[in-house]
Amino acid sequence: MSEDTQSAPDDIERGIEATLFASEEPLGVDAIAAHLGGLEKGLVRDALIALQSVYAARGVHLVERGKRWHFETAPDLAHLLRREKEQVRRLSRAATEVLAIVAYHEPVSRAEIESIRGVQTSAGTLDVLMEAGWIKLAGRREVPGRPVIYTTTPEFLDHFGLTSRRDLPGMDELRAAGLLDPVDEAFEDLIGNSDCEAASEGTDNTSEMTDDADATG
Amino acid sequence: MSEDTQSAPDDIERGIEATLFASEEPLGVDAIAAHLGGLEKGLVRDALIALQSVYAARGVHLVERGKRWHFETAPDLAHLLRREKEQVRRLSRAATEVLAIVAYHEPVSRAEIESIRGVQTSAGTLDVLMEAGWIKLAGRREVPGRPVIYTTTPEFLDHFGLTSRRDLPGMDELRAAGLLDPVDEAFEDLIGNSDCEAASEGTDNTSEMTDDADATG
Amino acid sequence: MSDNSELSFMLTGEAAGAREPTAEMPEAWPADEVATQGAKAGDEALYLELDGWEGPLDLLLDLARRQKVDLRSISILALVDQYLSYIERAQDLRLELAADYLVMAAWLAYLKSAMLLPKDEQEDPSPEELALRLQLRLQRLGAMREAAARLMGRDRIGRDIFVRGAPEGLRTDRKTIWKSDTYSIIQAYGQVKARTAPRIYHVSDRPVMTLDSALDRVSAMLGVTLEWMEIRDFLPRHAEPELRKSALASSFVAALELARLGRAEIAQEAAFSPLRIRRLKEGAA
Repeated sequence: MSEDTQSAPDDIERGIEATLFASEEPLGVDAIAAHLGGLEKGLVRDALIALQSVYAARGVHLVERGKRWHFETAPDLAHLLRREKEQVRRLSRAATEVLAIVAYHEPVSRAEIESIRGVQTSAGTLDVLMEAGWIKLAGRREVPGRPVIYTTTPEFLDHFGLTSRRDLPGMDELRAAGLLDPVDEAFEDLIGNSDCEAASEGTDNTSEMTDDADATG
Repeated sequence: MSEDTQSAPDDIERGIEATLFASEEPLGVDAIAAHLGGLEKGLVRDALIALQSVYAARGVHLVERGKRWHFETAPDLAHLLRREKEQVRRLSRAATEVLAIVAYHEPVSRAEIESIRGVQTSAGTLDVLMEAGWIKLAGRREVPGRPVIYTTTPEFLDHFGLTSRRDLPGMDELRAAGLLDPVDEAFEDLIGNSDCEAASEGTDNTSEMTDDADATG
Repeated sequence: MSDNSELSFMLTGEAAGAREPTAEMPEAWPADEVATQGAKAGDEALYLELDGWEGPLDLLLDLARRQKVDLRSISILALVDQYLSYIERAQDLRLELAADYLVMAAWLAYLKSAMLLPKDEQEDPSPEELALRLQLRLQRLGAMREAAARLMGRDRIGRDIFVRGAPEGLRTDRKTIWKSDTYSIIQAYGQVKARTAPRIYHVSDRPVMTLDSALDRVSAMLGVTLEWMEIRDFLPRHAEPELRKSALASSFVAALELARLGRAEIAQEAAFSPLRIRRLKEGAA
């Protein structure tokens, strides 16, 4: 096409359209003109403006950014580029225990959680709870080592239908409900599940369960 | 949908337009429908047809290749866009022939390919075509020896601008002329008797296409 | 197949001229280059590059094409002659030929002689049938070769047609919604507490009669009388049930031991009937 100044604007438009579409980067008027065989820049500019209005109502827009032109998804459709797919998963037993300990003892450090649980707690477990939005970092405790401490969040109360942490049953109520009886079954569950973690140390059968491996459990 | 690109496209069209523009690979109706939040497939199909006609006159076309859709530059603009450094894989003559045989006869076994070409096919030839993503293993034929069979891929149709295998150049003529039928079959048709099997035995090079006559798929 | 690339030689006086380029191939095939050079060199000289042919069938197809007629009306006899003369020349030049070229040559020579025989002397299968099969094969190969050329000549993505240069890409982020409930938390807390609560273990001192004391006791009691005694007579009276159980077991083992030593004998009328024991007099056994 190129030198033919008689060519209908439509042909120039088409050429520009294809060029910008196929280009790996935005192109300036000069680059477009050169690419189309030395087209007059005024023509290119006019065609770009015309194209821009052709595409204005469409799902794809022709836009100028810093004197360079390119096609992009219409701003109101940007959500189509990144879709979120939600997936509901049940909290693992390890995460549930940690959450319970934070809820009953907050603010609490990781070392304290571990000492209450009697097993090590993987960083992933706390991550999951923070990702769920149920616990949060709440500063550091002013003791040697200045450990990070955790507390529950308002979302936690929300999700579990609690007005405040005081709604959680106390030790006496737990005992009355039989929840403090040594639960062989629960213990065996723990042992049975723990072999999914390669890192179970020594003879400690109660070692941490991995969250990733067992989160749906 | 009228051909008038100025008329406001509906939301489905705009969504499909944006999705296909942004996608790194061609998308089928199912994938588009799923991406747009579980749209009814009929609606997607209708919108695709409408969009196709909107773009028919433009420098970018909407095309269907092997049941997957994508935008590409208009073929008549090839002269403007052709890149200096060839991005297209150069194929050996053997590879081109093998590719054509797979495309026109699929599914086809290696023995069938060799019987048409009259020469052994080096493993490298099939490898090159598989690496290019144009042919793939498609299981085994349930005949003695259970030979592996090959078919073309959607990427093959895509690369060569074919909507489906029916679009293969000369496909109808070749089929009508019986040139896709195995030699034995064509021979029997011509001779009109069935005791010709004996003819092909023991003599060698003119030997028959392999046992299965359904190579034309 | 014919991968002996040194097979490049010159044939003179080949009137048929240089090899035609196969169809309108848009791709430059390295294998064709020598043949193309041959064409440039003129009709007098032909560079025959066997490597340029993908086997004998390919060579035959090429020769058939030179008849410049539809493959359906080629002269098989002429074709056979051409092929044989190629092979002959190659052999005159003492070139090593791939085996399948020679096999094809032998077969074609056979076909030729059969075709020259009077009809009634022809064997079965008839040479016409064999020739027809050869022709059909050439047609099929020719068809595929043309199809390949047309395929390669199409507008191709990345060469003539382009897809979007910089697609934004579609991403699906998987977001996990975690689910739990209050009971799970309370139960888990109870379990943690129960699991980690200090425990006290009691080791109870259970009353037992050791084998040694049973042995002493049984032999002492047997010394009193020569009469049969039931085993329960040996057990301590008024003992609590647990001790009686232990005493019974130990006394039974003690009785077996004494019987083994020849100091006592054991009798039982029937299964589950009382077990009786008495002392054996010294030297009586």
